[in-house]
Amino acid sequence: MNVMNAFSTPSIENVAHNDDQATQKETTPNAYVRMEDVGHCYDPTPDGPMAVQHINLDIYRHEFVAVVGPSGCGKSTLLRMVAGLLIPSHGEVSVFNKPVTEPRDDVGIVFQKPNLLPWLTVKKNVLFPLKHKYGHVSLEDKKRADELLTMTGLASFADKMPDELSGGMQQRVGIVRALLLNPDILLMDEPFSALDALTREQIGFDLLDIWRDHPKTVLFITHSISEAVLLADRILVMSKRPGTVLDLIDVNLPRPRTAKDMNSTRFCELTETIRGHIYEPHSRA
Amino acid sequence: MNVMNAFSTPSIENVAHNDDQATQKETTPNAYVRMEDVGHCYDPTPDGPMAVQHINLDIYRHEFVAVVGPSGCGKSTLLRMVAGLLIPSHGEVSVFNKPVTEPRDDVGIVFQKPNLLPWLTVKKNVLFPLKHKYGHVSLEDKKRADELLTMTGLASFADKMPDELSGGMQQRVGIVRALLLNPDILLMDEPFSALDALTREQIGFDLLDIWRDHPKTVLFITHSISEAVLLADRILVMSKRPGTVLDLIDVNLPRPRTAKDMNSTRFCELTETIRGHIYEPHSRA
Amino acid sequence: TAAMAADHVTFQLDWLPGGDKAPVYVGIQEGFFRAENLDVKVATGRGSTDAITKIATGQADIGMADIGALMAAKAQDDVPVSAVAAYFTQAPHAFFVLSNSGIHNIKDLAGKKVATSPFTSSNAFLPLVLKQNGLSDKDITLIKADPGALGPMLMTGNTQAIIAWVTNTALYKAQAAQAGKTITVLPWSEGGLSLYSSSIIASDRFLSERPEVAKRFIKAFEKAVVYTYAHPEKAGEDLHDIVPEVDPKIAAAQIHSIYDLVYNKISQSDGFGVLTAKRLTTTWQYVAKANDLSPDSLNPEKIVNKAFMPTPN
Amino acid sequence: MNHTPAPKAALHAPQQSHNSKTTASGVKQWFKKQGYRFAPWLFFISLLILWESICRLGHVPTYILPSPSSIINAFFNVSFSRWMVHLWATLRVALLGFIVSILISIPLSIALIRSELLNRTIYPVLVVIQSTPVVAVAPLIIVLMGTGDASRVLITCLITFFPLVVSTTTGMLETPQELIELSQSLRAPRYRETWQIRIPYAIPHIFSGLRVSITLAIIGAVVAEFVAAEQGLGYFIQFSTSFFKIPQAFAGLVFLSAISLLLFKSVHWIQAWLFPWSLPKKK
Amino acid sequence: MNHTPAPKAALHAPQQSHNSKTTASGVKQWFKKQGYRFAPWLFFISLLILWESICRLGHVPTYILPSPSSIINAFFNVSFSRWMVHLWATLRVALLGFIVSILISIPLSIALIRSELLNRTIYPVLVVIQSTPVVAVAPLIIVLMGTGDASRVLITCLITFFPLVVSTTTGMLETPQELIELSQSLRAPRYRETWQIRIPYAIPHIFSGLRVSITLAIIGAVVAEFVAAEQGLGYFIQFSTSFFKIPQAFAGLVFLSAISLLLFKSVHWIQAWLFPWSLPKKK
Ligand SMILES: Nc1ncnc2c1ncn2[C@@H]1O[C@H](COP(=O)(O)OP(=O)(O)OP(=O)(O)O)[C@@H](O)[C@H]1O
Ligand SMILES: Nc1ncnc2c1ncn2[C@@H]1O[C@H](COP(=O)(O)OP(=O)(O)OP(=O)(O)O)[C@@H](O)[C@H]1O
Ligand SMILES: [Mg+2]
Ligand SMILES: [Mg+2]
Repeated sequence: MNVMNAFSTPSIENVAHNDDQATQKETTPNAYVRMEDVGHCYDPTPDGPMAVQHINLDIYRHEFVAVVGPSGCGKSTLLRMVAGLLIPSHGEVSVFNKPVTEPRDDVGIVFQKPNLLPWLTVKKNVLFPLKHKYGHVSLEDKKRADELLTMTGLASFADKMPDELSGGMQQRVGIVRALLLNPDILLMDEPFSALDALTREQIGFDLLDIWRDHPKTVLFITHSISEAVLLADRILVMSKRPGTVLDLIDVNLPRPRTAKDMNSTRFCELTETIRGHIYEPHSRA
Repeated sequence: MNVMNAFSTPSIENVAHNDDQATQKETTPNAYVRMEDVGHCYDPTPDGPMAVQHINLDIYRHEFVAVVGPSGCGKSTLLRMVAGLLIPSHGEVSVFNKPVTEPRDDVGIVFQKPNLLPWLTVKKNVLFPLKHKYGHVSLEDKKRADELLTMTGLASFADKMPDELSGGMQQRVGIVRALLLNPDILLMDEPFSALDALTREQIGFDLLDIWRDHPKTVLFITHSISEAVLLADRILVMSKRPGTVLDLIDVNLPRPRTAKDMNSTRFCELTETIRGHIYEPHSRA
Repeated sequence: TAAMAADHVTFQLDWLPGGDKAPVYVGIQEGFFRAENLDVKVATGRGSTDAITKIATGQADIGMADIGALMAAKAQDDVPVSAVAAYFTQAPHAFFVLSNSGIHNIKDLAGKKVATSPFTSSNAFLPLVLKQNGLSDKDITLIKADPGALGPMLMTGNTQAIIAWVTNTALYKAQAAQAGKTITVLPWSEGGLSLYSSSIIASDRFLSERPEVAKRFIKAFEKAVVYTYAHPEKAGEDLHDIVPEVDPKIAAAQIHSIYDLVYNKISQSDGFGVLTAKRLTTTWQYVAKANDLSPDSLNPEKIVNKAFMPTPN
Repeated sequence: MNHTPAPKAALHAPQQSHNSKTTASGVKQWFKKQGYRFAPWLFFISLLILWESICRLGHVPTYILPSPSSIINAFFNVSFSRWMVHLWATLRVALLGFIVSILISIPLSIALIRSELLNRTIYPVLVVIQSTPVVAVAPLIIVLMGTGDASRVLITCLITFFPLVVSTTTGMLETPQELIELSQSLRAPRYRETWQIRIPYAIPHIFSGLRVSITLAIIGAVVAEFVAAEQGLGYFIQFSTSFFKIPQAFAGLVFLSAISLLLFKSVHWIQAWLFPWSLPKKK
Repeated sequence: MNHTPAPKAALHAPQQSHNSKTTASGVKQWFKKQGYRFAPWLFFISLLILWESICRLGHVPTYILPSPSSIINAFFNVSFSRWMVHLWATLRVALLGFIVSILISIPLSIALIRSELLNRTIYPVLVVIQSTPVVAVAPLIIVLMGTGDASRVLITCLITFFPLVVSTTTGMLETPQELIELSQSLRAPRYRETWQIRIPYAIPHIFSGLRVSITLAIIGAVVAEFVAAEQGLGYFIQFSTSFFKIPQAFAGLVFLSAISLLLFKSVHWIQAWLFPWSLPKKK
């Protein structure tokens, strides 16, 4: 794989100038995904509690943004709003200046639960979005599916049914399914949570390779701070419920990144900063 | 909470003498959960592939054993065999010298998926095992449920339905449900995987407190090496599929443990050892 | 001529095949229809109303049904169906009792339980026949049950009498014999009820569009009726040949038991198949009363198409 | 930290547009809602008008299809109290039969689930009972149970119970393995597994069966009235038909349909009331 | 490292015991399996013996409940070819009606799911159709479709379609929100959402409906034969009953039950063949 390409990922430059999101907002017309004072309340009663609120965030084209925050702070909600699966009750999400008012078809989603179709084999599950969207799958697609399944260590399980897989395997199938779509926007909700350290790291780097070769905008929810730092261009740190933006951190580590980067000082600084946010009193009641 | 009690956990002493499991096997008659050459094959055909095999492990009364291993190596399978939900196709699992041949009722299980009952509120879900087992719940139980829900930060969600909770919240409900049973054997399958770092740490320490105050035998599956080291008396490291015992590590860190222990040399040594196993070539194909 | 294609006629029964429906089958088997160059198909029915409706809607050309039902239908709706000839000139309704029940005539039914099927036309005439015998509805306890259950109810003593048609006399007798009992029939015609019953009816369209065919059919049918009642056993066989499920002996027994409905004083005096204005009027009076219809709502003579009626004596 | 509120101007502009949007879409919503509310009635009325015109313009004879106006006419020719007598007779039998078949079917389904042996022996018998035409066994029923309500309720049950058994067993068998394992890991008594896990899980299936059964209960009551009755809407309809009073028969049908709709709706209301979680969520 | 194989002795001992266990439990298993296989037949035969004894010892008259022996007797009194004629007539109508109602119900259910408006307007009409006694609309059907197979198939459909619609719509509405969101996030055409997600998800529900419908199809064919027919098992039963040949009527019933059982089982086989994943897993 062409390692040098990774530096040309367009997002990196953009991010560098983007220290203060609030003041820069008006001057970043090329924001790809834009959230303006976004908030959501699931309760239909007028004064129901907000799940998330006051989210202002611009994600640039081909940027890799990670989201960390306490459980129940509204990360999945945010992701569903970007996907158009949920229309925010406050504010607006827009993509390329067009407000998101219905489910988008240029997103690939890795849901928090695997959400596999129990009646399809692993391979068919993985090809399902393509079949479902376009009505057919090409030989090419099938080959790529095989490649991705091999990459994630599932090659020998291609013909099994989902309930014959372990939890982590099901999660990997969900990841492959989203990657195969090769979408403009990739939304991943704790995709690696059921994976062991090694698999997690491997698939993380595989994801970076894919992202480099087929640039896309990524919104990546995780509970692993080091994973967020290792993978992302910027990291959105959210406060406890109702979730708001606590910090937006530029990672600024050179790409391509390797496991060795985890020993760099910048890496440790960043993880410490985020850890500090999370363990800070105001982040939890 | 009486911090000094933690040292008197009976398991600690036992474990100390147990450096070499294989040679000691015959001399440990007080093993609580014993696995003898346990293996399982899901495939009913004669030469189907083994999911796990040759597992020999004795868990002592009130010991806290963590299991780590690559995704799909058979950790959940092992746990289900201890619970009696799955009868091993090879070897035998026994508890107090009685072979496990049917589901046991002295176990509390945190499943890998939350498995909540969609028609019950959070509180009722948490009380469900007691109601289901004994036919009624006492006021005392309800009080303890409230306490545990508060501990896990779910107090204000007691009357919500499961589908109104975030993924991590559902997982916490599953944990509370198992803890409330106060079982002799607590089987936890990646209980904290959907939780953020802080919540995870807090609930981990809460679990240790509960374990100290109400000693029980714990089998704890996790993908976090540091979590395994922080919580467990011993750590079972499994190889890739078909899963076998790669190593069985004594933690030997003094209790009660705190977040500060994570900076101790012993802690780093141990995590390095395990990391080594996992990243060793023979652990993965 | 033989070279000419036969005319197709569909004959509509008002119930399932049985001894009382034998003539049309006899006509087919004995060649009476073929002699008139007719190709006759038989369609079964589920009651007079069903038969009238099927003829009215053109599913069949000609058939048999209770003339009372036709009168009721004509009174409420101008169904394009007319009566063309009489078949039963007496009412077939009857009480059936066990011979040892001590009931010898209709008057003896006072205070007894009587079972009837819910939707038989007999029910409409019941008050009239009771009245003629000095009783009222209140003197008997009427139970309504599926026709198939009536026999068993009588045999098991669930009821002391049942209302059924004399066409079924043979069947009930056989059933009673099985239970080691005998049956007495109390026909309503002997109890003072005097009216036309089963008749040949045809769709007006058939009569106006193919009058020649109709004429030939009626002629052949008449011959078949005569043959049927002259040779009940052979008629039973003929019926069995076309409808194998019918037991020829039972059919023959049925034909014997209804002989009186076809050949009686009325058919003798008026001529076979003739519907007279007078008896039509009495029939209509009964029907109107039984169905709670205004006597003026129908001119009973209007329901008959005399052009096709056999010539009176 | 980026937890800055949006600038004031920006805050106002979208809010206004938000408001106006709400009003515009509110009006639309209102119309849509009213549309939904009245659509069935509008549809129903147009159906009636269509029907009437077909009958009038096509000169459809009454004995084939009476026009709505003639049905309404026939309707008022029967006294209110007679209607009530017939209505009550049918409703009573249908409801009793329905309730009895619930009381039979649910325990039966549980037994069928719990014992493979029962399943293999009893299920075929149920299929046989279900497919036996009532008329064929009418004499047996009447001799055994008489001509009163008891026979009619029995007949209604015979017609009603099967969909309930099928959907209850299907639903209970579909219970996810994980929930069953939860119960097994508690070694709870089997009846609690059944009542606290399988049955709640089967609720959507059960109600699907109940919806079918309740309409079959009406049919059952009507069939029962064909077999033995002096009153009831089925009796009334058959009676009217056999005397060629077709509009009157259709007036009876209207009543029958009305009860069916009402009972069908009631099943839904009961589900929404007792088991709101079992209904699919509306967006 | 503890990845040590068990000592040789230990390896043998349990293996032997394992083997002996397998044999002992194997025999038991075999008996159990044979028991399961023959239980229905045993049950069926004991039922027949019980029935025969009740009839003989209780002197139950044939016209109330014929004994199995008299039924068998009656059975052989009808020629084989006649039986085949009646059987085929009923089977043909039942199957045609069943197939037509599948072809109608599935698209109808999809339409009902996809349009709230249709749901609110058409569903009540379906309930009305379902609860209308066939006899009341028999003339209409006969006028429209004649007295041939067409009207019998129509009548069968009218009786069969409702459970299918109810269970298909219920199943499709129960599809988990997550799977629907998956489809929405692909902006796939609605028909694919329906065919690739909702319908497969509803398969267990649909088959529960099919199981009910197939038995109703038999009933429908029989009812249709009551309205107009010259052959068929329903006709045969009615005919036999009207001649008080109760054993013969019961012989017809036996045939009817046999088709019902066969068709009911076939639905199961088809499910097991085409949609094995939709069946609950056996332990
Ligand atoms: N369908 C729903 N109905 C009502 N409330 C909901 C619903 N889904 C989520 N919520 C609430 O919204 C809040 C945010 O949920 P969300 O799933 O976005 O959290 P999250 O950040 O993804 O948490 P986790 O890390 O645990 O998955 C939670 O408090 C939850 O209770
Ligand atoms: N029901 C089943 N049928 C067939 N094979 C199964 C079944 N459940 C698990 N397996 C197989 O057994 C192996 C072990 O599965 P198990 O769930 O125990 O793994 P695990 O260690 O828990 O993995 P993870 O960390 O991903 O949850 C896997 O390879 C899986 O494919
Ligand atoms: Mg989430
Ligand atoms: Mg697992």
